[in-house]
Amino acid sequence: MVDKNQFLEAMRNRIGSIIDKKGRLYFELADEQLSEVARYLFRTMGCRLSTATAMETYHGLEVLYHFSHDATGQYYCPRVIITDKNAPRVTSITPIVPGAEWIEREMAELWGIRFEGHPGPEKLLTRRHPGRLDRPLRLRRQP
Amino acid sequence: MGWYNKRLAKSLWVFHVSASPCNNCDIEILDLLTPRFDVERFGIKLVGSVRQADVLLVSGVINQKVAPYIRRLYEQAPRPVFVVGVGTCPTSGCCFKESYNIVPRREEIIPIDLYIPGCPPKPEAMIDGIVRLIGVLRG
Amino acid sequence: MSGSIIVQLLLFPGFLFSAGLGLMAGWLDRKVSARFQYRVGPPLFQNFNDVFKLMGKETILPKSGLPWLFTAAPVVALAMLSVVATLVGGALFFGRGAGGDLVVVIYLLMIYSVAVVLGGAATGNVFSSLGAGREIKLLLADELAFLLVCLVPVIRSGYSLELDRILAAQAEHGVFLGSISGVLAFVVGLLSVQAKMALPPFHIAEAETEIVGGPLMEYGGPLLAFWKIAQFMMYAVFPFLLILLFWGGFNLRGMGWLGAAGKYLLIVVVMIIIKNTNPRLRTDTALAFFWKLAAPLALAAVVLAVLGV
Amino acid sequence: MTKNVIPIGPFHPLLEEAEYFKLTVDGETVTDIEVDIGYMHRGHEFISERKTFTQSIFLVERICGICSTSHPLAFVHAVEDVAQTEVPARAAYIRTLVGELERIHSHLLWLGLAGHFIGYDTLWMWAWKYRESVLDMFEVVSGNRNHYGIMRVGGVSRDVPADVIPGLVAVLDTVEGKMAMLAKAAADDPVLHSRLKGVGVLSRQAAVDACAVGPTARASGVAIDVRKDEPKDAYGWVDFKAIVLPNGDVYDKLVVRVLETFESIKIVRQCLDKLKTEPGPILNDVKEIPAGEGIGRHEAPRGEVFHYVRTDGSNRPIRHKVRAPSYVNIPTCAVSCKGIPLADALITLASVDPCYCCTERAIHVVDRRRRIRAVNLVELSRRKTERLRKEIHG
Repeated sequence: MVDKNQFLEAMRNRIGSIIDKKGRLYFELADEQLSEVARYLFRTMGCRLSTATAMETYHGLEVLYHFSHDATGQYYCPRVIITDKNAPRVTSITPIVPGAEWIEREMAELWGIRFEGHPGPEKLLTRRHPGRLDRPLRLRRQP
Repeated sequence: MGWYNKRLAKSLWVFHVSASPCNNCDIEILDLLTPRFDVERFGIKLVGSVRQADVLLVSGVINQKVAPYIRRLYEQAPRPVFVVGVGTCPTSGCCFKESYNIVPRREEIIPIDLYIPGCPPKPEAMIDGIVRLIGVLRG
Repeated sequence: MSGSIIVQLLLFPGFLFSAGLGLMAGWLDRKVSARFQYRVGPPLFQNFNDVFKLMGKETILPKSGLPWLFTAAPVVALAMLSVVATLVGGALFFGRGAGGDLVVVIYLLMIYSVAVVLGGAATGNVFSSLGAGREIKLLLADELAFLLVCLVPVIRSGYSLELDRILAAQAEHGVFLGSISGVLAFVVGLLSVQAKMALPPFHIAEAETEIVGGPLMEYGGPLLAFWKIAQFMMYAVFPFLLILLFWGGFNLRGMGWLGAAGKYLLIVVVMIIIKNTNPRLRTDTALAFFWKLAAPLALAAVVLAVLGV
Repeated sequence: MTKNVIPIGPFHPLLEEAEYFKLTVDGETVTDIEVDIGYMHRGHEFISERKTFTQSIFLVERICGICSTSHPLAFVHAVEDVAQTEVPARAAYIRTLVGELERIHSHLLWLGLAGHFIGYDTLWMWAWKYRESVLDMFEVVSGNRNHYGIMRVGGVSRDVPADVIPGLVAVLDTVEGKMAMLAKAAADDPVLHSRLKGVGVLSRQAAVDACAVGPTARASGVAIDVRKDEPKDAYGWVDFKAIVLPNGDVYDKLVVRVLETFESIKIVRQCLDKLKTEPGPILNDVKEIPAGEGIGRHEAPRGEVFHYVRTDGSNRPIRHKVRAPSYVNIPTCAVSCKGIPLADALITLASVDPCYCCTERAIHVVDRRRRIRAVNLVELSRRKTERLRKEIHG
């Protein structure tokens, strides 16, 4: 069984600053490292992707993935920070974690983030929607 | 029409329209059919096709995506048809008033004849509402 | 003479009588089902109220599909069942074959099923056509068993197809239900009647939570009322047919009507009990049931009947 | 044979809520399935950022009427995770009690609806008859049948007085007896066996890939249960088993739910026992929520409910993410429904116990011409509540 320290050891070169709380591990990483870390978490450690959260701060957009290691109750949360607010893009992890398909589609339509390499980048909630929802969860909507 | 209205009052067939509710009114509506409340004793029956409905039970705030379908369902129902709004959502919008995806004027989508407020209304309150509808029909 | 035929067809034992009896039997069905489920159930004249209410509703014809077929199907179905009710009832109550025999009855009942199929297919609705398809499959499934079942009383009454002769044979030699082949055929007959009436577990064609009422999905208003009356008439027609074929008909002299009512109610209640204790079968399971189990059993009954057991 | 497209939805008797499944069928065999959601999207995450933490509890309760404990519970867990607050022991027992009562009522609801979906209305009526007793218990514990409003950050809002407990235990005993009867009737019925066994199989690997949770995953042999993996509240102090079955078909999902109900009854009984003696407050006063982020989760009847809250030190969250169990369970249908007959596909769709409101989180008579002389049923209902309370208080 791989525990938190082994994970940190293996991924030392790939991840940035770490917030370590009781049972939750939040860490920043660059977009290029996301696939590798996700593969390690999902395939090697057998984590389950709970969900992903996108959010907007004054500095940019963030995508925060929540991987749950069910055997220990530990959460691993890789965070990707996107500074380009106009054309945000992140690498999709759906090819690695099939369960990420819906949440990535949802983030794409509610936040306007493009997920590169997503197998079915269709809208999730607003297909056949009569109105136009323009990234409703963003703080300041772009014109 | 008096005689016909009495027949209608004794045989209200209900079609359940869920317009983005929180599910709670919906299960309470189903609860009405089950042994403790059993509205079949008033001749009320839940039907699966809107073509056979006399009463449309609308639950939930109507969101923008479902609104055209609700409108179409209302148009498909054979007249005479009554619309009952179940719960606080069709009445006032509940806590979802601020959302970006809600139809602001619900009565433009579907004209509601009778509101049963409550979040969710107790099954007794729903029976009360339906009994009042029957009372109106009987004149 | 022609006047009395019309009276028989419209009033007794045709349309009006069998529809009234059927609506009441339908009420009994709903009431007993409700008691099964710890409920109170509908009031006594509920089905009449339903039908009268439907009569006053707006009629909506489908834009796609064939409106004339859509309208004609329930009328044809109702007419067919009225004729069957007249034939069966004429033999039962007046003891005479009113110009038709068992073959006619079987064919008229088949026309009813065909009307359901056509009415469903006429709408152009996906669910209705699916329902129509399932109705055909179900017809294929139960028809063989039903035909074989009908053969048993024919053989035992000395190869006569006339309804009144079958009755007379039973009055002479005792009811067919008293023999092994009769019991076997009666049980299979009860099940295939369950399928013909689209009652659970064979309500495959109308499965409400799957295909939304199937063929009847697009019907509303008076046309639906016709369908409903036709369906309720089957509550009168099929038990009568079973009583006629296997249970010696009615003896209406003196207190005999009590026995007649008892026979009828017993069959209806057995049907309701089967209905309430079984989930819906899949189409393939129902086919397998009728072809692999019911039909061979009915065939065995036929063989036994030929052997005279 | 030509390929047909069968629209299940947006309004279909199979779905209590508006939803759209596009089934491509070949004859009656389902070859493809496409899910279109969004008919329930109400923008919960958007509204929540405009509400205070206490208001949000009532908002998240209205995500779903069936899981109306799970969402608030997961939300207060998340806020407590930010503030690192401890919950008093008595409050922990009450939370667990309400959470497990909800599981009993939800599983009974599913059992009934599953019966209805396969055309077995008797099972439906029976299951819902006994569900009413559970709702009566809720009425005593929280004052409402649904939407309990009992969770608070740092505890619960309402105590369970010691004198109602014997009445609750008595109701629980009847429910357990009836449940055993119902389980036997459902599990031994040969027609149900033929209808449900081997239908809509979800393999273990498919469940892992789709990140499925709850009974859907546990019926496929994936042993995940938040109550065991990260025991919060009183789950660490009570004795129960997580039910895991290997086959992944609809029948196993049914059995998992039925067995879980018995486990829940066991937990409720232990909680009620503890509540008789456990002293103490029921609410820790939480003065302020510091800036930070927290994750809260709870094992809802359908699986893991996940809430993520990010705060900036003010009285409302700046980001509140909700993930309901059906959100990850519904996509599993795409795997389990392919290549099986339509009749089976529909019960398979229903077997994950889909809850679309969760997925998308997202009395006046108008005609007043005559006065209506009917018995005021609201008044009657109030009287009934009073009566029930008296009966249970003894």
